Amino acid sequence: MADKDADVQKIQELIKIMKENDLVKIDIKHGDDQISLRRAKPPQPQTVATPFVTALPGALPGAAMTPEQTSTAAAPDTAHPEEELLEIKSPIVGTFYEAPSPDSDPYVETGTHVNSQTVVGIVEAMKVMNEIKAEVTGTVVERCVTNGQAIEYGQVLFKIKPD
Amino acid sequence: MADKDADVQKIQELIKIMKENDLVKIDIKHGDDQISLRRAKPPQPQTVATPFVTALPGALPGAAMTPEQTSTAAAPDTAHPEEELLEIKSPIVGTFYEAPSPDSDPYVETGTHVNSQTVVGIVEAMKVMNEIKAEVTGTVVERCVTNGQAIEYGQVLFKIKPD
Amino acid sequence: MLSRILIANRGEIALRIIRACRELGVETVAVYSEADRHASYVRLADEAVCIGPPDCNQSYLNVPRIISAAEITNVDAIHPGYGFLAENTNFAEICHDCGITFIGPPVKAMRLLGDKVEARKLAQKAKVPVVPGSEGVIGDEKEAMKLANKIGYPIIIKAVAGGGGRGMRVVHNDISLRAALSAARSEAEIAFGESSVYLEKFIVEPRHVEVQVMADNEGNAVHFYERDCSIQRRHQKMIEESPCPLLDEKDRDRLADAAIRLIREADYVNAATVEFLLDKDRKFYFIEVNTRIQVEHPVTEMVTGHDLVKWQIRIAGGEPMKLRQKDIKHHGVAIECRINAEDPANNFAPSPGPITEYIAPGGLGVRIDTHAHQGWTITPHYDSLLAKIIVHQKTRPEAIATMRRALQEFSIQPIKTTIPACLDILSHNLFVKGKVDTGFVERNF
Amino acid sequence: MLSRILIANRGEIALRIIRACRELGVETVAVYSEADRHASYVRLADEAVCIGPPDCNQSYLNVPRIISAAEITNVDAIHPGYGFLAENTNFAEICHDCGITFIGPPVKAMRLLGDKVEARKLAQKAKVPVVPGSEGVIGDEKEAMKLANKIGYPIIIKAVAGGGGRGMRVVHNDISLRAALSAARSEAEIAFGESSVYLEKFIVEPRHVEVQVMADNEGNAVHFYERDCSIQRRHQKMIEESPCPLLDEKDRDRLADAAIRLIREADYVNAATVEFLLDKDRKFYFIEVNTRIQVEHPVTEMVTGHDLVKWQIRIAGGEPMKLRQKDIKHHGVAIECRINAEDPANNFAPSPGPITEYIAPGGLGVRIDTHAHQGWTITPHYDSLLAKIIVHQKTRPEAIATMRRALQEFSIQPIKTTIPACLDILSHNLFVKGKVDTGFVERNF
Repeated sequence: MADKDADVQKIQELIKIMKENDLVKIDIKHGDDQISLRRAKPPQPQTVATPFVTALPGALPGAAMTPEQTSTAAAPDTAHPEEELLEIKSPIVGTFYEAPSPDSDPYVETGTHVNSQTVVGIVEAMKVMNEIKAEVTGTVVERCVTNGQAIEYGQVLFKIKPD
Repeated sequence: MADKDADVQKIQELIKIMKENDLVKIDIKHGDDQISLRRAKPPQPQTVATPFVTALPGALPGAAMTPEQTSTAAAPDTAHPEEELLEIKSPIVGTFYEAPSPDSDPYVETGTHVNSQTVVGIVEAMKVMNEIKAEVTGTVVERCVTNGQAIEYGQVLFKIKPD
Repeated sequence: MLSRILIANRGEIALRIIRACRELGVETVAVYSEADRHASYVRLADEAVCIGPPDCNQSYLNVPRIISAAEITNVDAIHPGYGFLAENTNFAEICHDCGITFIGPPVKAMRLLGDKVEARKLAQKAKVPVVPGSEGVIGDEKEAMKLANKIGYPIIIKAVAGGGGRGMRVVHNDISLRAALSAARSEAEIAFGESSVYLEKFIVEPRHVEVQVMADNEGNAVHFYERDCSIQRRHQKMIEESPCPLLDEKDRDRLADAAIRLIREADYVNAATVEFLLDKDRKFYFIEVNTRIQVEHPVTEMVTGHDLVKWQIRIAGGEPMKLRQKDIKHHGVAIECRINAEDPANNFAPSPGPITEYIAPGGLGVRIDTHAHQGWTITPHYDSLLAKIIVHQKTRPEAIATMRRALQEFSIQPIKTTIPACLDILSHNLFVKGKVDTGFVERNF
Repeated sequence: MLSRILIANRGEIALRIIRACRELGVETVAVYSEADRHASYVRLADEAVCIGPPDCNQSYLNVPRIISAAEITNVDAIHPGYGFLAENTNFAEICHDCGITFIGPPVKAMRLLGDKVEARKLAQKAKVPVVPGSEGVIGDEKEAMKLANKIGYPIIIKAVAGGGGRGMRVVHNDISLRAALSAARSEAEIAFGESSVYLEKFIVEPRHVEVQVMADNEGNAVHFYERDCSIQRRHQKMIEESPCPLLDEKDRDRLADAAIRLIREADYVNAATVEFLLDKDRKFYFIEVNTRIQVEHPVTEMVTGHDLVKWQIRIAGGEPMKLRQKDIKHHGVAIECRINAEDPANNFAPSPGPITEYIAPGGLGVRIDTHAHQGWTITPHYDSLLAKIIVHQKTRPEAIATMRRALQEFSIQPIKTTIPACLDILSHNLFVKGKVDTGFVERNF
């Protein structure tokens, strides 16, 4: 009972720490004992929403289904003030695609320079492809999601070093 | 509903404040509105027990009823460090009497000088009269209980200004 | 059986559904707005997806985001809880179009019962008593008087375009009818630009009594007896109980049978509540059907011992309800108090903020349904329901005693709650005697 | 009816008794040691008296202080709870001498049943099966062998002066009896300076099953069925349930009738628990009587719907028990898990300290009995019982599912608790099948 419990408890504690601190990864090793944890979708603490130009088509009926004014978000990453990176966050829930089609090149890659109108990716929600624009000017320094990954509201897609 | 609630809530809050701060009395008056609260037995935060000379007679049977080594307590009153008063606390639960009999003079009064062997009062517990000795040397500056009052363990009986 | 369910709701009902799923071995996906990111129930779900900012139009009411969340988490079904999208026919339809089971009734039955005029027609068809009235615009004075005498005074005159009490008159006899009719018409004309009025029987000091029903896909429909929800303030239920203290077993059966007839007529499936007004002579009149689980469903669970949310999930998964009416008994008395973060001393103003002390009642006969705990912060974004206390005892006096001690034990600081208001009601002579109606709270407090 | 009761206990049972009193309209006096000054249940009592320092010999076990507290607060009666003074005959006698009702049995019955030898004789007189044995010191080998064959192998040889397993031997046949007898004797001689031994039937892998009984002053004695408490670790009960999964209704009646015969024979009044060992053939053997309310009484309350503490108070107040045996039914299955502040990963070492996060389970079928809450500090002075979770469901698999989800919901930080150990047990194949005995925990974990 003891060992099994200890592991379960430790993992629960680690998961708590991860959730509280928005960590995506913890590895611990003691000799032969090893615990590795990964979280796919770290929640992000806040979002400053700005209007998003590609609206959802009004194909679906109902009041709550009127063409949606979605948004991207760009806010300084307060956790790393020394780097002063901006984050492009997903304004909607869905599946992320890096390119307009499987055969195309990605919209942007690390090192690509973007301006507010640059499309950086697509989020598919309810079969609709929503282009995500950068809304900021700078250089892509990190892509935070993989092609085809399910993403939630406010999830960071790219980190941008402003000019 | 509103007014009745407000009173009940206010009183509950005041009682909480009283309990938290060991107050025995709160009076509030606003024009015709008045709230007065009293508590008979404020709990006391701590006790340093020293041996008590008058033991309970072993008249009652059973292990838990062996002659009891009770104690008085004398500790500086940390709440008023500027006064440096000592407290004589009750080592037992019972009824406090200021004098050996209804016709006698009180053992001590405000201004009486006491030493460690001075009897300051009696606490009756289970029909047994337990003499309470001062255990400290100094002058009685305050009696904190009334004659015949029910008192709990650790309750302050007298405050003593040490010599 | 469903294997993975998204819960399109928040707070205590989200936790309630998670509990049912865990006990059934069904996986759960919680969706949450940024305001609920740290809610403890979110941790209990197998997966959790942030769907938007605190504003519920951008989160809990946002159909595309919820459907997207369901798609990326690969669920079989969505449980809408109560409120938000629970009675949104479009949402139910979209779920269906996306191949996701909506845990609720078929869209057709939902639409039919969601329309008050259609529901009334259906009730009449099913021989369920409705409030007698003019069935539409009343003509001249003569016609009005004839009808008023037919249905019996008192009657109420209401504006067809109406609302908010304007163009409304209660009339007790022929003499006052004429004046009231013309006054109501002019008032309606001024208020709504439309003078048409209709007549309805005025139910004096009615009780609000509702029947919990459940039907499966194979035509089996059962009821779980009634709840009395007469303790209301501004049409918000505060305290509910089961059974209704006014009804004997015969009345109870008549009422429940009427509810069953109605939902059968609507080809209804899953849980519903059929609401009635009950007058002093124990005559009942159909009002409307709620096509979802209700806030006050726990009182029914306590007296019958059946987990209604589990039944919702099983039925939505296509399971036949093995339950027959004779298997459903009611035992004892259950009472629920809704504890809202509202200040009764300040006209029930919302009282959001962090909870720094939370000591819940417990012990025999006490059930607590809440997402709150010490350290949780009540946000101003959503409704103020903080906790439901439900007690179950052998008799009504014992249930009242248990509820009183439970409320007295419940310490939530520093926010204001409706606990003192509930205690006042539970101590009121008329409540103790069970002699209340929907106007009781407004008249007495 | 008693009007004012002093509760000579602390923690969850003190709160349990306060709850019963509040619902009965009886005033309460709490006594507390300095370690429990800030306990939340103390606030719920009508009056509270500090009786001493944390050391229980100077507080909860100190008879003069408790009697003094009762005298200065002018109570009618004292409820001793369980543990502390609950089975102290002297205390009960002193209460009586001081004109205070002791909420428990008459001193005579208490003393009789408190003596294991007397209780065994009484059981035999009442035709209640006891573990067969030599009824005192066994003589020579020949006598031992004759008896062993009469009561049947396996038998256990125990030192008369014994304890701690020394001078103890289990024997399965005639061949090994001789060697075992002489080994046990020498071991006893060395350990206790006294070589006398006795024989008893060795019950293989027994279940611990106990019957809850209650008797009033007018000779009415009833039972509330049984509890199975086989899940023990070092003789400490961890999980209890009712009914016992092994018994059918006929066995249950035989067992309960035996318990009733015994307490009648003892002229018992108030609540008691008659404990038995149950072997694999569903034969039962009387062990002892607990003359008080037990920690695990809530499982019985859940299946029968009767408040046992209220009955204790009513009976002590001289009220006749209107209840007849036919009025007491059992419904469904209840399970209790004791949540202790102990670390299962560290040999169940106590884990005292402040609680910085406390989120309790709730919802349908869950009862919590606890004095703990966020902000409370578990002191090292008393036992480690932190909370009892009790679930009630229609069937045993459902009760296990509800308990599992309740334990998974329960968050208490940063102290260690027995929650993971309870979850392990509830997940074990043999527990799920109901095939456990008092050695289950030691053998499997």
